[in-house]
Amino acid sequence: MPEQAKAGAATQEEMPFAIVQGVPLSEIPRDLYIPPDALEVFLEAFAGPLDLLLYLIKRQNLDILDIPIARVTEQYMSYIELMEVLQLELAGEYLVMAAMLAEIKSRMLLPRPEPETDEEDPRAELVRRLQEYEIFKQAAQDLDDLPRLGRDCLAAWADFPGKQVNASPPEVSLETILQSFGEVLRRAEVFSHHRIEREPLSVRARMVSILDRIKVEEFTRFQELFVVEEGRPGVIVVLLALLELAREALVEIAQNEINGPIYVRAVA
Amino acid sequence: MTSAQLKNLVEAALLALNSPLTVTELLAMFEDGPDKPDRRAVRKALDELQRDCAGRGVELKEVASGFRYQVRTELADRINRLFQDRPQRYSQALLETLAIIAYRQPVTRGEIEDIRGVSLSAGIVRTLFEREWIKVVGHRDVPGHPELLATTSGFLDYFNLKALEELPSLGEIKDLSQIEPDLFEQTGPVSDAGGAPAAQDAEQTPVAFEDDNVIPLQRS
Amino acid sequence: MTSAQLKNLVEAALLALNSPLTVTELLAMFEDGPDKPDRRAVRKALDELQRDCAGRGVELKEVASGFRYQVRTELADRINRLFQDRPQRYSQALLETLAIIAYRQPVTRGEIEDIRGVSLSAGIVRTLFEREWIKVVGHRDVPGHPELLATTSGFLDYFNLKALEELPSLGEIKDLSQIEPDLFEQTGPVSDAGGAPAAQDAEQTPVAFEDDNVIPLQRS
Repeated sequence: MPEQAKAGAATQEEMPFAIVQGVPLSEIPRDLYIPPDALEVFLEAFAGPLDLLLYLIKRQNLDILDIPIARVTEQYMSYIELMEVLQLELAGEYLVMAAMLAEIKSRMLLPRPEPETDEEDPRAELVRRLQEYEIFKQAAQDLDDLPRLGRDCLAAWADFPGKQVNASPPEVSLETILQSFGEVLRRAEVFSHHRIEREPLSVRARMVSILDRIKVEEFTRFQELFVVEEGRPGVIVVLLALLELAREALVEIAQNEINGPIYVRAVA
Repeated sequence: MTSAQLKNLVEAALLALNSPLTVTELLAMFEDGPDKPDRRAVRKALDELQRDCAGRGVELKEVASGFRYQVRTELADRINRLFQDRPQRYSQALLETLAIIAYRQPVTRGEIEDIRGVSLSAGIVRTLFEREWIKVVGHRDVPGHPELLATTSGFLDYFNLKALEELPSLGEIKDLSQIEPDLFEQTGPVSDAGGAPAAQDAEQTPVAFEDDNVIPLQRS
Repeated sequence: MTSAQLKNLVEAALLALNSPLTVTELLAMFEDGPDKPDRRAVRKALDELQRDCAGRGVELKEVASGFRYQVRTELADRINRLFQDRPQRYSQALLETLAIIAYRQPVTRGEIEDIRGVSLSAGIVRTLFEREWIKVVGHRDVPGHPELLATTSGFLDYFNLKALEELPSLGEIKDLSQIEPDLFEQTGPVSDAGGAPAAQDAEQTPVAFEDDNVIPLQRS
């Protein structure tokens, strides 16, 4: 598209900014202004440095084939600085891209030999990657627009009262369950915020049995929840379970008068 | 909306949901307004659909909780053969979900998702309920009041346990995974950011995901 | 068995199983023998059933792993109102990854990362495996032997496709020889090579980045 390339700033406004459902948009929507506190969300909206770069280029209605490298680099750097000022955690890839842009920019500024030499434009690799990324970004969009099972096409099925075979569901061994959980644990360790701490299981089990017994509509007497026969450890476990349930706001514990009976009920 | 359109919509809704729907429930497809069909129109559509089933392999039946399409039982013998050669097993996702419920109970769906890092499919939870391995024991007092899931005594029975306390402690599980790393690598398609090992598993196990929960073995 | 009976049986089977069935699979309903219908008869029954759907709210569609009944997409919106949980949305990162695998398969994680310019998150790959949309089809013969990922027939089924060829066509990369000289050399008088160009651009283009592009620091 030679005209577009030559056009530069002068005719920039007439060129469509984007084609949305067949309608060319020549103006950037005004609502793109991002309030500062939304910046984090905004940055998360970018799928990576290529996505951000593509956004900077597109919003200026430029063709990928003629990137004004100095300007785009400057804008890109502004984002990076801003992220650093706001102390947002910045994926390393963004910095790698910053370095790449800076390098291209410096190479562009060097006095270049005559055009007939076949030295490649310093932007060539970046342009290739941007184009490739843009193609897949579009493909992802196309994929998202395809009719999808469970959203646009719903599988039709009928009840089958005569179904008999495989009445016995798959068999599972406890070992398999344990292995599965070991797998979850191993994976969870990769993400520190998914830490699963060791917790006495008996308290957890007792929490469930208490929830089974108490009701929302009526209070259950606190004492009834303890089984004296279980001895001291049993009583302590019940107490811990009750406290944990209260901490998780799953039960309500009430006492109407000092030294009066204590009641427990489930939180609705 | 013409009566033909209404009939189509009612048929499609009954077939898509696969749970009985009442006239009132069917009417939830429409916004209030002059275009909303009345109960009589829906009733009439149901009558016609019922008549359309004459001589077909499916029928539209009214049961206690509404209308549903079902396969005629006369055909059961032959159709059951289609289920026959499909030995099944549970998906890794289902097993992990069950394990998390067992060890972290009471726990919400959201918490399970947080731990697994993947959204929880409705099919998995449904299967666990159907097998009567899990139950709802309450609701967490946070927005949305999510259900708290816990294991049942049926779960303990199945795994031959007297009490939850008999489940190995987490520490023991970790030891287990260190002792027999090979075993663990075969349990499913687990991948993690840096790690190559997981990806390999996917190839070894034909972990299908049909119906989200149960896997026909022969189709991989 | 009459052709009407066969047709009824095929319809009932497709509705009973709720997963796509191929002609071969449908034939498993019959014992070998003279009464067993041939593929052509089943195919004909399917054709007729497909025609019977004309003007109805459901259709019989052929996807990658066989035939399935499904609600016409035009009706999905209304019927979705009857479902409690909203259909899931997928992140751009997941869709991009899936698109790269679909169009570039077989492809390694590293190649996906190269195209996207970011490292691939473990959660995305796990989700894709769990959904049964991707599988490992081999290893590239380079150091580390990275796995080669490809899409499954489950992926095609989910997106209502019969074959990969039905995917929307991919854009093309323009020839790099078309690359234009840098814009500042073209626009306006050549400025002194040094520090000025950026400022000059800002002046010329209506889209000054300070206004609506980047949030100026002092405003925050």
